[in-house]
Amino acid sequence: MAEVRLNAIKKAFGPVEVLHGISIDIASGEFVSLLGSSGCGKTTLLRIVAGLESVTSGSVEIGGRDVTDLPPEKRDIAMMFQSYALLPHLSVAENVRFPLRMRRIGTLDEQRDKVRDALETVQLGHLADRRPNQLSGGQQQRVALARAIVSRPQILLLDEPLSNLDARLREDMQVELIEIHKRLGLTTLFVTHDQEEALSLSDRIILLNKGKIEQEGAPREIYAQPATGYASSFLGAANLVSANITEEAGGPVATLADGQTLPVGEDETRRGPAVVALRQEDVAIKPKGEGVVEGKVRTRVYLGARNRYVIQIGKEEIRVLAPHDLDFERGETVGLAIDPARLRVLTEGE
Amino acid sequence: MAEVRLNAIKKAFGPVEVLHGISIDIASGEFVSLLGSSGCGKTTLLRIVAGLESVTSGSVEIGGRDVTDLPPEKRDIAMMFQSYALLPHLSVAENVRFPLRMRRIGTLDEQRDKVRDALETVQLGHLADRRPNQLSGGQQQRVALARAIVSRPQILLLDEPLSNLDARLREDMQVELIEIHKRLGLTTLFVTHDQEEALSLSDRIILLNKGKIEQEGAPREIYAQPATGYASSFLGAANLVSANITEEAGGPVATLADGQTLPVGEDETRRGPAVVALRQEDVAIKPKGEGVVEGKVRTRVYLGARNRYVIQIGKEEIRVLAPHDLDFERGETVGLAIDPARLRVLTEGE
Amino acid sequence: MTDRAENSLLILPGLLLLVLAFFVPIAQMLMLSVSGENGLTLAHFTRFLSDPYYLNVLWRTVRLSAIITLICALIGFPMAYIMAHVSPRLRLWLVIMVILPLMTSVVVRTFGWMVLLSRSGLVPEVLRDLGLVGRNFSLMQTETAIVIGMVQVLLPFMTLSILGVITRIDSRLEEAARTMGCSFLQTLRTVVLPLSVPGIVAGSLLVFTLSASSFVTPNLLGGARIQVLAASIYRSVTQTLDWPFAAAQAVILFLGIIVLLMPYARLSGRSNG
Amino acid sequence: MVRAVSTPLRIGAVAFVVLTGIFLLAPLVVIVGVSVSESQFISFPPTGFSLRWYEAVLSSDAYLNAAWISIQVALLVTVTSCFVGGAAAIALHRRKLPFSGLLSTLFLSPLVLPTIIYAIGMLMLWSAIFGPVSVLTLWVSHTIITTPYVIRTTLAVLSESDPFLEEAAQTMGASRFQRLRLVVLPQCLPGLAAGTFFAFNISFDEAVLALFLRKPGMTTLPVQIYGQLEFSPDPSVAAVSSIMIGLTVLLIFVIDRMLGLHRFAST
Amino acid sequence: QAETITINSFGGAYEEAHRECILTPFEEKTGAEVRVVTAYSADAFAQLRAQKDAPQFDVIHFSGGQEIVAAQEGLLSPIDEAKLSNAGDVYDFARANLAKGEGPAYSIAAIGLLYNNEAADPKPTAWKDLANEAYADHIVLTDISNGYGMLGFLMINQVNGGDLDNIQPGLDAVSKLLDNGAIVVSTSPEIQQEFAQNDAWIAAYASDYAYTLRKAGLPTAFTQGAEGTPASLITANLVAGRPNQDLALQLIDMSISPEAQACFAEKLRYSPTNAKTELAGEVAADVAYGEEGVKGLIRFDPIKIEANRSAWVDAWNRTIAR
Ligand SMILES: Nc1ncnc2c1ncn2[C@@H]1O[C@H](COP(=O)(O)OP(=O)(O)OP(=O)(O)O)[C@@H](O)[C@H]1O
Ligand SMILES: Nc1ncnc2c1ncn2[C@@H]1O[C@H](COP(=O)(O)OP(=O)(O)OP(=O)(O)O)[C@@H](O)[C@H]1O
Ligand SMILES: [Mg+2]
Ligand SMILES: [Mg+2]
Repeated sequence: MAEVRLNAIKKAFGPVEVLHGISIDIASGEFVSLLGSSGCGKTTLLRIVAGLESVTSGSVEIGGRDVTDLPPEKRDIAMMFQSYALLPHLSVAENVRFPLRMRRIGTLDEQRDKVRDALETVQLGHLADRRPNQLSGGQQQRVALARAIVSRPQILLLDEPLSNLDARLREDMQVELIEIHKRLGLTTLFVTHDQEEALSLSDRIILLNKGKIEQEGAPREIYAQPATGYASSFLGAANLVSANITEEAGGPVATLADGQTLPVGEDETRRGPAVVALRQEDVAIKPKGEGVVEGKVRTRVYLGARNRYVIQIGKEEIRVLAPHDLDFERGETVGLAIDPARLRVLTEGE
Repeated sequence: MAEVRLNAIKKAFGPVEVLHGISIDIASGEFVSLLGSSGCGKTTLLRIVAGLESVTSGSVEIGGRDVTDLPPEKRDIAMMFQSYALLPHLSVAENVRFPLRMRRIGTLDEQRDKVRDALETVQLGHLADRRPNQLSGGQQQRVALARAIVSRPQILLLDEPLSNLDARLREDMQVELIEIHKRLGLTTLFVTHDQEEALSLSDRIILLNKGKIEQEGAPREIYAQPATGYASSFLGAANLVSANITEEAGGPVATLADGQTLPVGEDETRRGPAVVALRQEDVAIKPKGEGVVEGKVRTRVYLGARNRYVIQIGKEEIRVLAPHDLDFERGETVGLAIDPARLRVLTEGE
Repeated sequence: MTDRAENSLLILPGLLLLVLAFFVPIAQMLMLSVSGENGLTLAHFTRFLSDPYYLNVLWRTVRLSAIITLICALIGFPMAYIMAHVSPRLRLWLVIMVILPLMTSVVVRTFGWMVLLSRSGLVPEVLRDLGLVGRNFSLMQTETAIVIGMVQVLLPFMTLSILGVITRIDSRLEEAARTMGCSFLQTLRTVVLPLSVPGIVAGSLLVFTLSASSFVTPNLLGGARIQVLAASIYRSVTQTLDWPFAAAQAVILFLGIIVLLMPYARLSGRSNG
Repeated sequence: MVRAVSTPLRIGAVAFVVLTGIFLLAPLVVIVGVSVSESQFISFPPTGFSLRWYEAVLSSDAYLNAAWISIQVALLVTVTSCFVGGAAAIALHRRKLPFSGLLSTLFLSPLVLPTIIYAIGMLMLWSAIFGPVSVLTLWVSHTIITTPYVIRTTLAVLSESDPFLEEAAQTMGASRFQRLRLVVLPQCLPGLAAGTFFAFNISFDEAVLALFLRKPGMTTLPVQIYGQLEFSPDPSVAAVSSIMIGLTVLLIFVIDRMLGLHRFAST
Repeated sequence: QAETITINSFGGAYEEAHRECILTPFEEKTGAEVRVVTAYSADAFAQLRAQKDAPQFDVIHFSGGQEIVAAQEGLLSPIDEAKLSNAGDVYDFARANLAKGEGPAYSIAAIGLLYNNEAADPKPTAWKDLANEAYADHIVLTDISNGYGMLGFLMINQVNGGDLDNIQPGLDAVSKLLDNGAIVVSTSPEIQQEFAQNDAWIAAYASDYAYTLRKAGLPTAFTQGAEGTPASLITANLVAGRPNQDLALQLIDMSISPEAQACFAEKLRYSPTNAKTELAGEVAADVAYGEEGVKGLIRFDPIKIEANRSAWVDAWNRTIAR
């Protein structure tokens, strides 16, 4: 397949600079997720790879060749648009067949088979003859997905392909995507706002923040070691608590605003005022007296498999995800156990 | 505010019947989520409440009054469309002001304030003067959300309002929604495909399946006691395993296809071939030898806070969500602990 | 091929045709407007521009064109909206109804109007029977007659231009407006109308230019006593054989209309972009 | 939508359509009425009933030849202006060319000048360069005056199209030509259809250019009618017009039956 | 292949008569083919002028005095009288300027008063009668952009005391007629329309048209005004720069032959210009026939008309403008 290399890409819409110099190397056959908050430039980046958007500066290489000025149809890509862009005058099947027709892939019969397969993959075989405007939102999204994967391009660009699907379907589609990816080794660039999806599917995650790369790395790496406040609050939805790090007898200790202290990992070298990132699922709620700090339950939100507690410590609130079999009441004082190794200290202001 | 009552609503698009007689009562101020797989009729139902779609049969009442024939603008509703439906010729601020202008709410200055507030709520204050086509997908979605909540209608209809937002923003928006709902007591009908969202926000959940109500009830109720295979596989993404229920010494027991048995809750009365629903998060993975049944790890998917294991028992595969601190390798044989109380037996074919 | 090349290629046939088969012959004709017995002269222009009679003709032309355009828009917009929202079969019949006037030769059609509007015609007779007008009332040879006759022919240009655009408007936008408290009419005004602007502009440009440059209908319905510029040009060419003056009038008409229409062409441009 | 339009408005709309219909069709009724009149001259209400004028028209070589020529020219013109105008409109719509604003106004200019000026200019130039006029002269000049219609109506429709569609097709490997044919063209259709109809009609009904740019044996129907009216106005001109009205309706009806035009009209 | 010759004719019944009286006999006689373009004088003149580099007409017919301008501009060829066998029989005034390029007149439209002989009471006999209040809003005036209209107006001018150097009396008279409810039309079909539909009683127009209306079943009659009858000459002109002028001359000669003119008069009630033309009594009554009849015709100086046309049209327009 083909590797993709972006060199110092900048992009401005009129006076608004949206991408501030982005460089990415994607190996051939790699599955890369683009993660980042709404409006950070993910779609724009994808469109630049596709050749739909010109760059203000920088260059794009595909398969070792500079394609910055190559039009999209000459790049062997398929892109799924965030707004689907289904052709309204064509039926579902014709929409899906479109890339095959354009790229002259296979005979008519083969094309029909491929279209049928792709529609089966997204579980829409029965709606092949409908027009796009006769479909529900999720159905339209799946047609767009089928259209993107049907032609098996070297490079697959997916812009939030599963956002309108329910969990079950979503999981099915994820499995299909991974399978297709594995079987064909497509280089895939995947935009999602769902961190679990990004973590489970990707070889590598690139975290964008306001048009810059905030952090990149393998899922485990980026999840375990978020480099900045943005990264940690984005992955695993961490709580950010201000604290003062001091050296105590047993090692470094973080003193919270209300005076409570909690031990910090041995190898933490930073001292002084800092921000401590505590991931929601890394804090365990214990009965009062156990744990390293104490807090008061402010609200409990039922999430089915787990509960989310909002716990007040001094003036700050932190959110904690706890298994559903633990049951603490509103107003109760509880202890919080925190594994020092999972707590991350970030210099303030990061 | 106002209660909403749907009486035996049927709806067909030409020959395709989409809703097969739906009756729902929504109390004034209630927050009801509509859940269901893609294409099951959620949007259609919302549109019928809004008055955008005529019914084939049945009637709609709002606040005790039959409104089946009342046009949308005479119903005090606000609806957020799945496709946003932002007016392309108006700026973001004008889009949000639109319902205020139309319903003549407040003076111009008050309207401006409300628009600013609503845009702040969705964190888009800085983009007030842009046109919709200059926004990213998630930004557009938030504008649509702001436009829906700005006029504080009696009835709020939201069609997957948060699907294009990242987890962090999504949580923020959920908090805002709940606050607005609580403060103003708006009757809210909320379509989502995210079960955690539904469970955490709603007073009641209505589960649709192919145009019929599959089950309805409070979040805990519906989560804890899914009535059918569809319901249990939808909420908490349960595994459905065929088994044979027999009466043994210690109480009823389910015999799986490969001969392993696992105890079933005491009060289970069904006997014979059945389907057992096992929720992914209700199965605990233990080292080999512990637990009630054994299986082999086929794949492990990294999800950050937790891992998803696919475990093979005989010929069937089940998926299990386990905390990230447990670590089992592919191919390893593990034991599975299942609380009989959390296991549900469904008659086959349900 | 680049985008630029593609677009150039697309526009090239049209542009070539326009330049070679329109601007060149026209230029040759319009050059006459500055030709005098001894070289270049602006005499023909001063003759026109310093004469209240001709200025009045010009003003009437512009005024009538504007009125005709406005009326066409007032009828055409609702008509197009209705057409876009009825069943396809009914729409077909409505389209036929709107375009039929175009299918009759302009002279013959105008005779139809003359029959209806003249002193003993149907319309004045009815009005007379109703006691609304006097014995000698006739609609013929009035500006009203011109407006009536022109609106009938030009309506399809407006209606079909708008129809094309209205059928493209995403119906969910209208629905969204309704859920936000817009009544049907408000939706028309605040959503459909602004979004139809490109169609209205297109239609208006056609209607305005056509009414400003047509002479048969104004001549027959308005009569010799109500002159419009196009008829005056026609007369200069064929009757008084004063081609330079005809050319000067044409230049004035051309420039006047282009200047008037420039902002509108821009308007459609902006919503195109 | 539920009662999208209230009953009084509906009634209003029906009344509006009916009144507009009366307004549009009244003169045509007069014409049809005149055409079956027995009398020698054009008068209304018709005196007596006879089909002699239809007979006269249908057995007159002059009318039939003229009609045939008009149809040929109009078809040629329609096809050319449809291609030329449609292509130009697409290019103008994309706004990637320098001066596209100015250009789109300039493309209107053939409508602005009274055709007689153009007719004379064209005749002068043509005789100076090519000598005698021919069908080609009429073809070219009719194309000039009909192309603006196609451009305008197509531009208007394109302005409402989804800009992502062409891009999507591009990522699917559609070449420039395929994009034009498979994505842009279907989007243009309603506008192009209207423009094409206008083009046919304008060419078919155009009298001034046809009057000046003609030679023996090349008389179009409008010129023929014009001539008939000027020297011996009789109801035959009304009969011709009535035949044209009837043929239009019939043609649309037949095409609709065969191709389902009404479905087409809904795109 | 037969030689061809291209001419213009005026369409409708005129063209039919033209073909029957002149063209068909001509074709039979010479074996040439005549190709006709239907074009009125004004249009034909414009075409001739624009096509000056490659004229398509061999013979061009004018009824509104265009031959004077055309001859001045060199668009027409001078005619050698010797080459026209019938020239000698044609009244002098109809062949005065052959050498300048103006072709011979082959028929004359007499301008007089057309009236509805059922409604008009009393029947008009003189131009002065137009001022009769009894006709008031039943009078149709013809715009002077129309050739017949111009002659009619000049006649009104003359009976009101004006002449070609002073048309003000005419304008004043017209203005008064208009105030009384007269209407102005500019084409012949409109006159028919007015008579057929709109209760028009009197119009100043040509004799041939009265005949056309009568044939169409309208109760119209024609009278030559007592003060005189302006004549509109219909000329057949030889176009310059065409190859087969000899053939063209033969056609022109044919046009001024007595047979052709008799035929024309018979069919359309045009007055002949050939002194040898023989007409039946009934036809003769409708036209200006014979030396005597022709003497009653008034011929306004065409040179002067051409010189002033522009200014007069301007003045006229201002007078009638509402
Ligand atoms: N115009 C139409 N003609 C035929 N079927 C239609 C039409 N519109 C919608 N449907 C069908 O109706 C069903 C319900 O559609 P609806 O939009 O209500 O689904 P939904 O529950 O909102 O799905 P999603 O979660 O994918 O948005 C779908 O199966 C869809 O295919
Ligand atoms: N035409 C434009 N003019 C100005 N700014 C624009 C334009 N198009 C996009 N932007 C801005 O560029 C930024 C990046 O947009 P982009 O669509 O790439 O975001 P995204 O990361 O895909 O967001 P989302 O997750 O919400 O889809 C956004 O802040 C958006 O407001
Ligand atoms: Mg995006
Ligand atoms: Mg939906």
